[in-house]
Amino acid sequence: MGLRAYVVRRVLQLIVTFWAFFTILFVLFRMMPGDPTSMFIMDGMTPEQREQRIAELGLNEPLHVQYVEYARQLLRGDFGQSFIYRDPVIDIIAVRFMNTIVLMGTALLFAYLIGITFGAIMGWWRDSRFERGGIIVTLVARSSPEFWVGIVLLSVFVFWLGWFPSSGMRTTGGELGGNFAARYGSVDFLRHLFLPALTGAIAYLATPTLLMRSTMLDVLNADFIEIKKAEGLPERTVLFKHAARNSVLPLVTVMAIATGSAMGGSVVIETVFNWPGMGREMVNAVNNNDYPLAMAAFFLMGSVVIIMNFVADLAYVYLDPRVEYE
Amino acid sequence: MSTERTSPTDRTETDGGTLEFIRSKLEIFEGDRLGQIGLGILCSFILIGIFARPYTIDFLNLTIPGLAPHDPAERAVGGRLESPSGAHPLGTTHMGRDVLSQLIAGTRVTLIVGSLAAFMAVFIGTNVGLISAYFGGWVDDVLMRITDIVYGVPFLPFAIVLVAILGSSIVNIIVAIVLILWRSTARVIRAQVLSHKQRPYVESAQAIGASHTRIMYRHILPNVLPLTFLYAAFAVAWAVIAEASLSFLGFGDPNMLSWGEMIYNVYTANAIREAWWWVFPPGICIMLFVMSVFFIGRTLEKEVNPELQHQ
Amino acid sequence: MTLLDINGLKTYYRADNGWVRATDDVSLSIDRGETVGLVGESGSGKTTLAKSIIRLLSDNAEIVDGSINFDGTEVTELSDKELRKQIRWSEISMIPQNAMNGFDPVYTVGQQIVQVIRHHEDGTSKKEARERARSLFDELGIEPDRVDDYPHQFSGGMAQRAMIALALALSPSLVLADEPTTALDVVIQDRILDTIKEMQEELNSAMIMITHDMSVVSETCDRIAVVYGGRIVEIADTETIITNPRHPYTLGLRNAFPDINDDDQELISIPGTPPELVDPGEGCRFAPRCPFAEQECWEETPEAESYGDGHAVECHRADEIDHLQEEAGKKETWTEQDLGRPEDSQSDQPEEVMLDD
Amino acid sequence: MPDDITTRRSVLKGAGVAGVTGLTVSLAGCTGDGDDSDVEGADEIADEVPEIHLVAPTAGTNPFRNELASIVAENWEEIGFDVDLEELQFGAHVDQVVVQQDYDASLLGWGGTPERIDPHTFIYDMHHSDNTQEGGRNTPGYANDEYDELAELQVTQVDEDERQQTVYEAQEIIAEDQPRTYIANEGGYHPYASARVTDVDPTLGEGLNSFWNMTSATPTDDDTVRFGYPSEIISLNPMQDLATPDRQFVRLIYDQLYRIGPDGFPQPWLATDDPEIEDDGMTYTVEIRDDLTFHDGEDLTIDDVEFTYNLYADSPTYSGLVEIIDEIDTSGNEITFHLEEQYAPFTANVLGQVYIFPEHIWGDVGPDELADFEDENWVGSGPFQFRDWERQAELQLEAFDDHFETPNADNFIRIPGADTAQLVNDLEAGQIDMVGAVPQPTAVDRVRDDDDLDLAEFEAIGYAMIEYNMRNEPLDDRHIRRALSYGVPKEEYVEFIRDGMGTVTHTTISEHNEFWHNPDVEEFYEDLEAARQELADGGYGWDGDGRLHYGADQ
Repeated sequence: MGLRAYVVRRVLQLIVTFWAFFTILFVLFRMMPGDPTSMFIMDGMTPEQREQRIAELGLNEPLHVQYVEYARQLLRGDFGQSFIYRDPVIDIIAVRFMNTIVLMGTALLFAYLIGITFGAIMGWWRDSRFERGGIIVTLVARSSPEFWVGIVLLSVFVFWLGWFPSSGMRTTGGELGGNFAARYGSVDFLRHLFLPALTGAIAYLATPTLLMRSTMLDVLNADFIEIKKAEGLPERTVLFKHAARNSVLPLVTVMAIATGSAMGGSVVIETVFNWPGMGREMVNAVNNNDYPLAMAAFFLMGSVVIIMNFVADLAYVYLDPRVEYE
Repeated sequence: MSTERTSPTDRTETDGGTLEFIRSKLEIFEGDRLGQIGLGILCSFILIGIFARPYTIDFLNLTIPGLAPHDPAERAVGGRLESPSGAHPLGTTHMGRDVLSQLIAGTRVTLIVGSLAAFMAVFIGTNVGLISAYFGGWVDDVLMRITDIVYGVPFLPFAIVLVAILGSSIVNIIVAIVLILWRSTARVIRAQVLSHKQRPYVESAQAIGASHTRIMYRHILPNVLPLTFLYAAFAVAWAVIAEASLSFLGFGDPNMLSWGEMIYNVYTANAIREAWWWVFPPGICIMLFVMSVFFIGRTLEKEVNPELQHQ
Repeated sequence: MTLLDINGLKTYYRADNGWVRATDDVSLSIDRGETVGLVGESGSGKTTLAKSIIRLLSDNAEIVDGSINFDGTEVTELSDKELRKQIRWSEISMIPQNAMNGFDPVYTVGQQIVQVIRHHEDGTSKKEARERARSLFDELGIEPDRVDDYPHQFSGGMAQRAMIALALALSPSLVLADEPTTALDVVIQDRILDTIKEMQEELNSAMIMITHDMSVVSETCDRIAVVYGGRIVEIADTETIITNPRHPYTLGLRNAFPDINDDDQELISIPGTPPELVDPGEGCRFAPRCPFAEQECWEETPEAESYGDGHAVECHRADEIDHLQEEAGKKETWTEQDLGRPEDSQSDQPEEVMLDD
Repeated sequence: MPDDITTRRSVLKGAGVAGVTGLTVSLAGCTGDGDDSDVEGADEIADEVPEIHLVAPTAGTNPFRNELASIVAENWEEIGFDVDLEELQFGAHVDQVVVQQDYDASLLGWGGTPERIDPHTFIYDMHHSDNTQEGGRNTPGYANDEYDELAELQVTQVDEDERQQTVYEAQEIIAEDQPRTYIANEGGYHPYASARVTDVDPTLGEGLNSFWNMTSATPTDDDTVRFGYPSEIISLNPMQDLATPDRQFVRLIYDQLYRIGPDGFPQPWLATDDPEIEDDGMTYTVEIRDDLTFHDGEDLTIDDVEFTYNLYADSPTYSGLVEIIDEIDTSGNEITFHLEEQYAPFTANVLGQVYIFPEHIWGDVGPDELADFEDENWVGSGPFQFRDWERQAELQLEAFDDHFETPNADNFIRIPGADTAQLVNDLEAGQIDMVGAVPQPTAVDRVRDDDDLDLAEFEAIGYAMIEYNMRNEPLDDRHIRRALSYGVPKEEYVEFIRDGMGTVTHTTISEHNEFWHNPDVEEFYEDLEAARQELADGGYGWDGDGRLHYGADQ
């Protein structure tokens, strides 16, 4: 099968996956007890107001009608309107989504950079004290849930040492909005980013490190490593350009999966550090029965993973010349 | 340097006595310090979990005392937020509950969640992988698409929604974990079975007219079983962390205090900074427990396949 | 004109139960342009010997004694950096057994040749290096455009040629060829060997050909060293080794491979396995498998005896050459012997030690 | 002191473990046998009294009430009931209990916003039989004709002393009937940074969330007050459904004719004086100030006021609020409201709740679009004007200098937190200056010990309560409800669980709402003996295991 046919097939699969994912979401959310008016009732919404609001939201329509309507909307790239905020979901969620992506992206980036380097070195110096120590450290990191890491970091760096702010994304009171660079480029932002990103990095460090190490061990057994050494290339070149470069391939697939855990894990990290991200927004939306918002958040998280998987497959083809399109 | 590797063969013939089997399995821990440590920690937790609370055998009118000195839910057995003392070795909570007793009782919840969720997830995952790879074709297509979709579902948000629908009970939490967790086992087992499908022993079994079920479960399964055990170990670790995270977000089973929920309680009581005796023990227990499973997993991994690539 | 002079080389591996003496007191010298074959079974230490020359040893191996003098440079005393810069590839390159595995799969062959040229020759531009790779390909009978192909796109024979191109890219004085043709089928084997010979002569490179295949060395080598149990048990020019060997092991090896001149020859393999090299103790190491072993052989390690014209043999009974040659030709001699020491036959099988070949 | 507290054992936590492991776990000491009681129940017993389905908040939703619920469940089991305790998140809880009415007993709070200092909501809305439909505020389904008459009467009594008398009587009736157990007014502390902010003004029912605090709080170092609250506000559009946190900020930006003062009574705001009320009690005339402008510089005139009241009448969401108004006229700076019938709380509940809109911005908005209308700058006339807002991050307000009551802080920033614990951390780390939520006792102690921080104490008029679903057996029986009320440890709740924050209550009107509170209603303290007596009086009996049964005579 040629590359083109392969890509076409993958795209078709992608579409089916998206459709099924969306359907499951829809069913799941319609099964949730309560409706979006619950949160106003104790604040004085009368029964008449309530019924009127539900009709307004189309929640008294039959389920299949709601399903078709929602599917249509989604095809137009429209996530609908938030039941609670009454704003277009996309307006509410776009900024949250970027905040989450920046946070978790940084965390993953660090996890993978550190993990790949450490894993490669651990594999290279196999059976050394560094490797044995490294494995234990990695396993300890992997055994610590994100919230625990966050709490420990918070206790040490904020409450004990006072080096970092305890929460939020920037010092309050400044100019809001602004372009990407202004939002995410400032020193103030980076100070706020550090601890939550570190928490994520520690939590996601183990997978790339261990996988890198074990594939390194395989690759190092390969003849070409010996040849590269015999060629008189410096150790650094052999380690990073050849051994590590070959070991990194399986990580591409795993990275896509890690994105999934990171998307889910963002809920915890955002809660501990009060990060204005999508994970928390989703939990709020679930609690408020704001289906369009919660579904959009869920859908976006899932989409990132599904697309990352897709990209990983294609990237694999690009990175490993041996792969055949089966 | 070529390392000789025992090539997997049809292991159905190697059925020995169960005891012998276990002993032979335990041998892999020989000379593996980390594995031994892991096994030791895990066994301690299992014992603590089993004897955490008193048992009453009604017809014998006998009560076996539990390890927990107090009822973990009993208020005001000590003062509010007392630091550790002889009476309360790990101090008390903001409601005067005994932290040590909670910790001991929480062990059981961890064990239940870890073992049940892992068992079910690996059971489903192994079957899906086996069926998918063995039959191939549209069966494979459908099952693998489903797996893809599940890979797209982020665990915590999904579990939160599911718990919102079904209510927060330990059973529902396990269901949520299992519904997500089977995916990795399915993929790995599928890959493994695909390679076994080509082996001569499968062909010869087909030649003598063995049924599909027989080939899958009597011939192929025993060969992928070590990998299944490995994934079960990872699944235990994952499930425990998942339960803890869910509890930490406040979606835990209110009637079953787990370690994650203990930390959640410290967190909502806003006592993390003063009550180190309350927040560190459950955190460290989670780490130790998961670590022990990983250590054991590493030992199994060496046994299964030194080249194995896992997540 | 001696290019390489190895003297009393001992390369040992650390193992749980002691030192594995993979190369034990070996001396060997090679002239410029000369081709020397190292012949022996797997685990005899021939590869360790070869790799010791460029110190391409695993972490648990160590050159514990002896000297390796390469063209006036003492290799054992070089720093890692000097070794990489002065010796490896620029002076001594190697051709691995399976060329396909000798290339990094994620780069094109051209990229890998260019990389090594530019690493050793500071002034060479990428373009020049690439041109050189292309012309090397051309000389070796590969379409020059294929420098842009990935290793997996080559056939076995082509990959081996490409490997030769890589090995000769810097016109080294010595090439270590480790079973360069065993992975290939017979027809291609010959062609590759021819190619290697041609190129070698053109560049006037010396070569060490490592193989377990007598027929390969007999075709390509000027001299042959027979390696057993970490020692060179017999060394002589090719003609002598083929026609007039004096060591029983050489005789056995000769039996095990088809003689091109004798179509009716019955192939006889040597029973038993190579010896354990962990602290082997006194006595001839071949004695347990030798049909001619006598009391002396068990008790005393034989010294190398010269039989003129560079022919040296480590055997107590090398003098009884005629008798040995006659007996060795018979199958029964090998099959009907009692393996092991006569009085206390070694009950435990020697542990198989994994060396680097 | 915790040592004074009777120790108890939890049925529930132990039972949960046993349930899953399938092992018989000892529930030592946790039996419900009534052996230690002298109360004799009915001689002959019939069927078991049905299980009581108690719905309570999760620990995350409300840790105090969550804790209370488990004690209540234990107590009830002790007196012979079977209790099925279900813990729910807030939204699901409200939906199941208030909307679906699928519960037997429900532990929930009823908020005490300043509008509710007027007794109308607590007396009429919550207990009149007109409000028992799904989503109605009379969740228990309480229907008592005698009470209904009183609840209707007080609406019409413009004379406050007469009305007070009626409200007193009504409170006595519901105290006897116990459609709810009124547990405690949950006052408490709101922490703030005394080093960074002075002149805080916590008021009844709202603490630091009060309007008066937000205008009086004065930053010491810079010109900004940063206020933390554990959830985000939904909208600043006063025409949307507003939850309490939203209203607390909408009212900073938008003004009303009257505001509920710190004393709980409406005081003139945009109005120059108290309304002139005709003798029939149905005509209210209000004069507005002449120095009013909107944030965009336009004058606020009587036309804007009239426009606003018409807008409310057209609004699908809020027409109910002003439906009592029959007609409006204006003349000069005066506006006159003609009511359809007498409505005593008109000033507090209507004039005090309608936000005045600029006609030049809202004039073209159709009734159905009101709730979705986005005024980018949220132009009102209040003491603060809108500057910028990023949801989940911060809402920025700045002082409106042309207002007749200019606030003390030039900038006011609202920061939504993940939860109260996290906000207290932020307060301690110096990132925020005030927290509008009651922290856990642990944090209260820590704040008290911190030199830079202090606690603002306030009392509440809202209360925590257990509602009984009187549509279901056996809760339709007054004896049962009264017995259950004796099983609620109100003092332990306030003194131990809340560490002294708040006050025990026995009626629907808080003792801090002094004018309307009836101090002489029947009181229900935790008394299991009294509970048994109440059940015995009702004709119930117990079996050998201490389980409550109907009497054979019932």
